Amino acid sequence: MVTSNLTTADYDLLRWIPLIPLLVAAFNLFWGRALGRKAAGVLACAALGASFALAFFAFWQLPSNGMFRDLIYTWIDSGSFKVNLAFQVDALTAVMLLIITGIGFLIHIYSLGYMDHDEDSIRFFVYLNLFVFFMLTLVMGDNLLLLFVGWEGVGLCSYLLVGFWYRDPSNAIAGNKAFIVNRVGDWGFLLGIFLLVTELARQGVWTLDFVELQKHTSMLSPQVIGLITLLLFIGATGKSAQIPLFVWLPDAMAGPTPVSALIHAATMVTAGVYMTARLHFLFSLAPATLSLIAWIGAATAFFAATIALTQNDIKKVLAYSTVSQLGYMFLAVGLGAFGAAIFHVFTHAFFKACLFLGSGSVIHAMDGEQDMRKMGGLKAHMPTTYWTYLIATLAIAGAPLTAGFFSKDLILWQAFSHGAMALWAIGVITAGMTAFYMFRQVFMVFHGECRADAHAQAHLHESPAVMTLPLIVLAIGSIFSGWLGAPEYLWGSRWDVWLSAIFAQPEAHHDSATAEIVVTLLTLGVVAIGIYLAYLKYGRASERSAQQDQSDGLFYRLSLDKYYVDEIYDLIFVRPFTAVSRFFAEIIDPWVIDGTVNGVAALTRGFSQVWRGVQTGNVQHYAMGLLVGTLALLAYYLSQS
Amino acid sequence: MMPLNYYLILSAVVFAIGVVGVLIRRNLIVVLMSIELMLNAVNLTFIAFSRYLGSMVGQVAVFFVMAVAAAEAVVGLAIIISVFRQRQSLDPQDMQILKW
Amino acid sequence: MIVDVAIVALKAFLVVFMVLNLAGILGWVERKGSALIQDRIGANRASILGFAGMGLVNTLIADPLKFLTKEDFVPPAGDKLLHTLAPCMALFPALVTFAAIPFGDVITLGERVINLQVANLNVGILYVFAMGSLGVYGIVIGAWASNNKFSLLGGVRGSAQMISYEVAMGLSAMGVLMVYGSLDLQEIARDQGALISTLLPPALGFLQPVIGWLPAWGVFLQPLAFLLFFTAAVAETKRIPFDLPEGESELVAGYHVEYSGGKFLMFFAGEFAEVVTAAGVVVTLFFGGWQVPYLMRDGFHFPWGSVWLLPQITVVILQLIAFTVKVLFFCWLQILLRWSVPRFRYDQVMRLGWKMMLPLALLNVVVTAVVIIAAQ
Amino acid sequence: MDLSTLIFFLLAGLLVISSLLVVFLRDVVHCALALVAALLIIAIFFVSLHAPMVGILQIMVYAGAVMVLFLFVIMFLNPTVLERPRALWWSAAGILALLLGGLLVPLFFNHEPPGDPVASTELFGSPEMLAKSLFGDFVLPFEIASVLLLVAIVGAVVLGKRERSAP
Repeated sequence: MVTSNLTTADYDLLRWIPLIPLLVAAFNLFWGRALGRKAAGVLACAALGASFALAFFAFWQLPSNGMFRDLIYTWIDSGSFKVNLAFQVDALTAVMLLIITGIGFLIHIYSLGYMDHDEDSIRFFVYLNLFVFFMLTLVMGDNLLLLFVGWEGVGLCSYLLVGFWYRDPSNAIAGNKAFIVNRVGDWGFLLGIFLLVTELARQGVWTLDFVELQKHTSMLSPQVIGLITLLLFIGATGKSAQIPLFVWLPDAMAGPTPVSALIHAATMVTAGVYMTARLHFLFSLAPATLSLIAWIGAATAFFAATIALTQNDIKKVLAYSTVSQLGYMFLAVGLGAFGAAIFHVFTHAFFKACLFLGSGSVIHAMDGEQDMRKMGGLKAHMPTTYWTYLIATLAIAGAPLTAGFFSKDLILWQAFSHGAMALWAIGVITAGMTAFYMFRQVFMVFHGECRADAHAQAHLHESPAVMTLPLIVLAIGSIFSGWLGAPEYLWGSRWDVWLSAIFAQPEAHHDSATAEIVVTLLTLGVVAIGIYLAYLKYGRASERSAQQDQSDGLFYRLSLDKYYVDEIYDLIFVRPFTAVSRFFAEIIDPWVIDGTVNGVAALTRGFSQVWRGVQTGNVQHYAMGLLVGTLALLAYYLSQS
Repeated sequence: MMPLNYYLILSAVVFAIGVVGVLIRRNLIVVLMSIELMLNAVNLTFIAFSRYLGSMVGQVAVFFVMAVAAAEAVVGLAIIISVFRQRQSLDPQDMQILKW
Repeated sequence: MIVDVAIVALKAFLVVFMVLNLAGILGWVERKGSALIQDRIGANRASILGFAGMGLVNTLIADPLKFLTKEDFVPPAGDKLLHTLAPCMALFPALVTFAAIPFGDVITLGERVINLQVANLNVGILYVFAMGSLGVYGIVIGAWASNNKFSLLGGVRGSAQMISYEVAMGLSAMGVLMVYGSLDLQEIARDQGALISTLLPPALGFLQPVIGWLPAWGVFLQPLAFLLFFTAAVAETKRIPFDLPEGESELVAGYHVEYSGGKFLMFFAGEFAEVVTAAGVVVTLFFGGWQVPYLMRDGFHFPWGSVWLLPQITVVILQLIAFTVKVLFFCWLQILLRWSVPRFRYDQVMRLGWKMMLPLALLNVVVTAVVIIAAQ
Repeated sequence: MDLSTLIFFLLAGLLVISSLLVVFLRDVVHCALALVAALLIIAIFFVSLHAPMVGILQIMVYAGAVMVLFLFVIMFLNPTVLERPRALWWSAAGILALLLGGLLVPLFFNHEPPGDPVASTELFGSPEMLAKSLFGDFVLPFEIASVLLLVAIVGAVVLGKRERSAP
C-alpha cells in the first residue's frame, strides 16, 4: 500500500463550496414563494455557479500532490476519539467537485426550462440544492463519519426527489423502494465503519480521519480488512446499484428527468465508486474483496445490459445502461485500477447526463410520453436534441476518440493486462450490447416515421435554449473529457499523472502498446457489430412497427421482464416482512404493549385512589404524621442505647 | 444546685404538652402559641446545658431561637389574619382545600 | 444575713411607699396644675379648718377612701377573673420598674456596704424595658375583659401604641448605653459624675473651654436621644398627647370604661406611678441620676480647681435630695405637657412612632457608634 | 430538701400547670395569659441558671412583644365563637404526647448528667460574655438572623396588607 505523503495546506475558502447551496436552499425554503418561482430557480442556479467557481478556483490552485484542508470545528470530542467537521480537497476530491458542481450547474440551468410548468418548482430547487450540499459534504468530508453524513443526506434527497410528484402513488412507492433498498446497503456500510473503528481502537488508535486511517491500516490483520471492505462494499452496492441491490435505480426513474440525470447518473450513484476510491488503501489490502467486487461489477454490467436490450421505456433503457456502466466502474475498482474507475465516473457523468437530459427534452416535447414505441422520426423536429443525443450515444458506445472510448477501453485494457480474461470477455461483450441498445434507442426515437398520435405530433417542438444549451455543452464534454486519459500510444494520459499522488497506479504494461492497440481494435469490432445489428433490426426496417418484437422467445421475455428480479425479491423479502410487521402492528402493539402501559396506569390510579385519602389537607393530621415519625426515631435510638 | 435531668425532664414534659396543643386545638392562634411553648421548652434545655457545661453556646442558641420564633410568630399571625379575612374562621378544619 | 434581708426589704418598702405617695400627690398636683394653666382655682373644697392648703392631705386620704367605698362594677358579660386581674397587671410593672433605678450612691456604714438601689442588676436598663413592656397587659386584658366595644378598641390601640413606642424607646436608649458602655443603671449614674473634659477625644480638644466644664450627663452627650426617649416615655404612660387607648373624646374612657371603684383607682395610680417611673428613668439616663454637679464622694471639686470637702453623710443626703428634685421636676414637666399639648390622631401617633422617631433613633445610634469609634 | 429545691419544684409545678392551661383552656385570651405566665416562669429559670441577659430578653421579646402581638391579633380578629375540642383528637393526641414524654424522659435517664463545671462566675451569662460569643464566633449567624427578621417584617406587611381589589 502507499502512505499518502500529501502536502497539506489550510484553505478556509472550502467551507463555502457546500455552504452556499445549503444557504440558498434554506432561503428558498422559507422565502422562495415571496421570491417567485423564476427568481428562486435562478437563485438556485446562481448558487451552483458560485460553488462551481469556487471549486474551480480551488482546483486551479491545487498542486496534484497537495491537499487543502478546512477545519470548521471539532464535532465529536470524547476522550481520545475526535471527529472534526472539516473539509479536505485533494486531487480525487477535486475531480468529484468539478463533476458535481459543473454538471450540477448545467442540470440546474436545464431544470429551469424543464420544470417551468411545474407548480412546485421551488420545492424542486430546494431539494436539488440540498442534494448538492450533501453530495459535496460526501466528497469533501475529511473523515468517514462526515462522508457517511453526506451518504445518508444524498439518500434522503434522492428519496424526496424520486417521490417529487408524490400525488401519483406509484412515484411515492418508487421513492420508498429507493430509500429502503439503500437502507440495506447503509446497514452494511455502517457496520463496516463500526468494525473499522473498533478494530483500530483495539490497536489503540481512535480515528476516522482518512489520513490517519491511511497511516494506521497496516495495523489490521488481513481477515479484518477483508471483512471491513466487504461490509463497506455492501454499502457501495446499495448506493451504486450493483447486484444484488440494483433494483431501486430503474424505478427511481419515476423522478423528474433532471433528477435522473444529476442523481441517478452523474453523481450520487457514483458515490460508491468514490468511497471505494477514497478508501483504496483499505481495499487494495483485501485481494479477496477486490476480486469479488470485480466479478460483481462485471456481472452487473452484463446483466443490466441484457435487460436494457429490450426495454421500451426511454428512461428505463438509460437507467439500466447506467447500472451497466456502474458495473464497469466497479470492475475497474475490482482490478485495483481506481484511477480508471474515477476516469470512467468522469466521462460517464458527461455523456450519461447528456443522454438523460436529451431524453428529458424528448419527453418534454412528447409531453410526458416515455414509450419509445410511440416515438420515431423526431430527428426532423428537434435537431439539437438529436445531434447531442447522437454524440452522447457514440460516446457511451465507445466510438473512437469519444470519452467513452478512452475510459472504457482503459478499464478493459486493465482487465486484459491483469490477465483476467473472463472479466475482459464479459466487458467486451457488454460493450457490444451497450452499442446495440443505445443505437436501438436512437433509431426508435429519432429515425423512421413518427408513431405518435396526431395530437402529440401537433405540438412537437424543439426545447428552449435554456434546455438545449446544457445539452450542447455536455455533448462537447462527452467527446473531449476523454482526451485527458488517452492511452500511451496516443498522446498519453494526463489523468494518471494527476491522480498518481493518490493512487499507486497498478502498472499497466505499456511496453506492449501493440497488444493494447489490438485489444482496442477488437473491442471496436464488437461495438461495430452491435451498432450494425441495431441498424438491421430497427434502423433500416424502421417501417416495421416495433410492436411485433414481442413475438420473440423466452429469452426476450426474461429480458423484458427484468428476469423477474423484483418479483423474486418481493416473494423472498417483502411479503414475509410485511406479514411480520402486520402481525406486530395488529397483535403485539395494541394488545401487549398498549395493554402493559394501560395496565400500569390503571394500577397507579388504583393505588392513588387508596392512598390519596391520607392527604386530608388538615395541617394537624400532617403534624400527627410528623409526631409519629419522631416517635419511631426516638424508639429506635432508645433501643440502640 | 438541681441535677441537670430535672430541667431536662421538665422541659420534655412542657414540650409534650405543647405538642398536644398543636395537635388538638382547633384555633390556629392557639396552635401557634403551642408552638411557642415547644420552642421555649427547647430553650430551657439549651440554657440548662449551657449552665451545666459552662459554655455560652447554649445561650447564643437561645438568642437565635428567639429571633426565629419572633419572625415565625409575626409571619404566622399575618397569615392567620389574611386567612381569617378570606373565610371568617380560625379552624384548621375549614382550611382543607389543599388536598387531592 | 438577717440584716441584709432587712435592708433590702426596707429599701423596697421605701421605694414603693415613695412612688405610691408621689402618685397620689401627683393626682392633686395635676388638678391644681391644670387649674393653674386654665386659670381656674381647682380643687379647693377639701379644706380643713378653712385651710385649703391642706387639700393635699385630703386628696391623699380622701380620694382613696372615696374610690374604695364605690361599687365595684363588673359587666355581666365580661370576664370576671381577668377583669379583676387587669388593674394589678397595670399597677405592678410600674412599681417594680423602680427597683432597678438607683436613688443614691453606694454608701459604706462601718464595714457594711449599702447600695442605694433595690435590685442591683447588671442588665438594669433591660429590666426596665422588660417591665415597661409588661405594662401593656393591664390595658389589653382590662379592655378585653370588659367585653365593651369602646374598651376593646382602646385595648387594640393601646397594644399597638405601646409596642411601637417601646421600639423607639429602646433604640434611643441604645445611644446612651453605648456612651457609658454599661447596662447597669448604677454604673451609668456613676459615670455621669465625671466632667465632659475627661471624655473629650483629643481631636475635639478645642471644645474644652466651651463645654469642658459641663458634667458628662446624657442630655449633653445624647441630646437627640433625650428628646426621643422622653417622648417615647410619655407615650408609654398613655397620657395626652398620647392617650389613644383612653381617647375620652371618641372612646368615652377607652380601656377602663367599665372600671370603677378600687380597680379604677389602681389604674389611676398605675398611670401616675408610670409617670414617676418614667421620670426616674429619664433622670437616671440623661440627668446624672443622683449626681450633683461637681459633687464627688468627699465633696465638691469645681472645674476651676477649688475643692470643698464634706462629710459622707452630707454628700449622701445631697444626692438623695438631688435625685428627688430631678424626678419631681420631670413629673411636673409631664403634667405640664399633658395640659398644654393637643392630642394626636391615631394615624399621627403611628406615623410619629414608626416614620420619625424610629429612623431618628437609628440615625442617632449610627452617629454615636461612628463618633465612639473615631474617638478611640 | 433545701430552699432552692423547694423553689425549683414550685416553679416547675407552676410551669407545667400554666402550660397545661395554655393547651386546655377554651378562651383564647386565657390561653395567651397562661402562656405569658409560662414564659415568665421560664425566664425566672433562665435567671436562676446564670443567664440573666437571656432571661430579660425572654421577657422583653416573648412577654413584651410576641405575646402582645398575639393579643393584638386576637382582639383584632375577635373570634367570638369558643372552639370545641374534638374527642377523637383528645385521646389520640394525648396518648401520643404522653408517649413522647415517656420516650424523652428515659432518654435522659440513660445519660449521666455532665459534671457541674467550676461554679460559673458572676460574669457567666452577663451581657459581656453573650456579646463576646455573639459577635465573635456567631457573627455570621447573627447577621443572617437580622436578615431573617427583615424578611419577616416585609412578609408580614405584604400578607397583612388588605389589597385594594378585595371587596
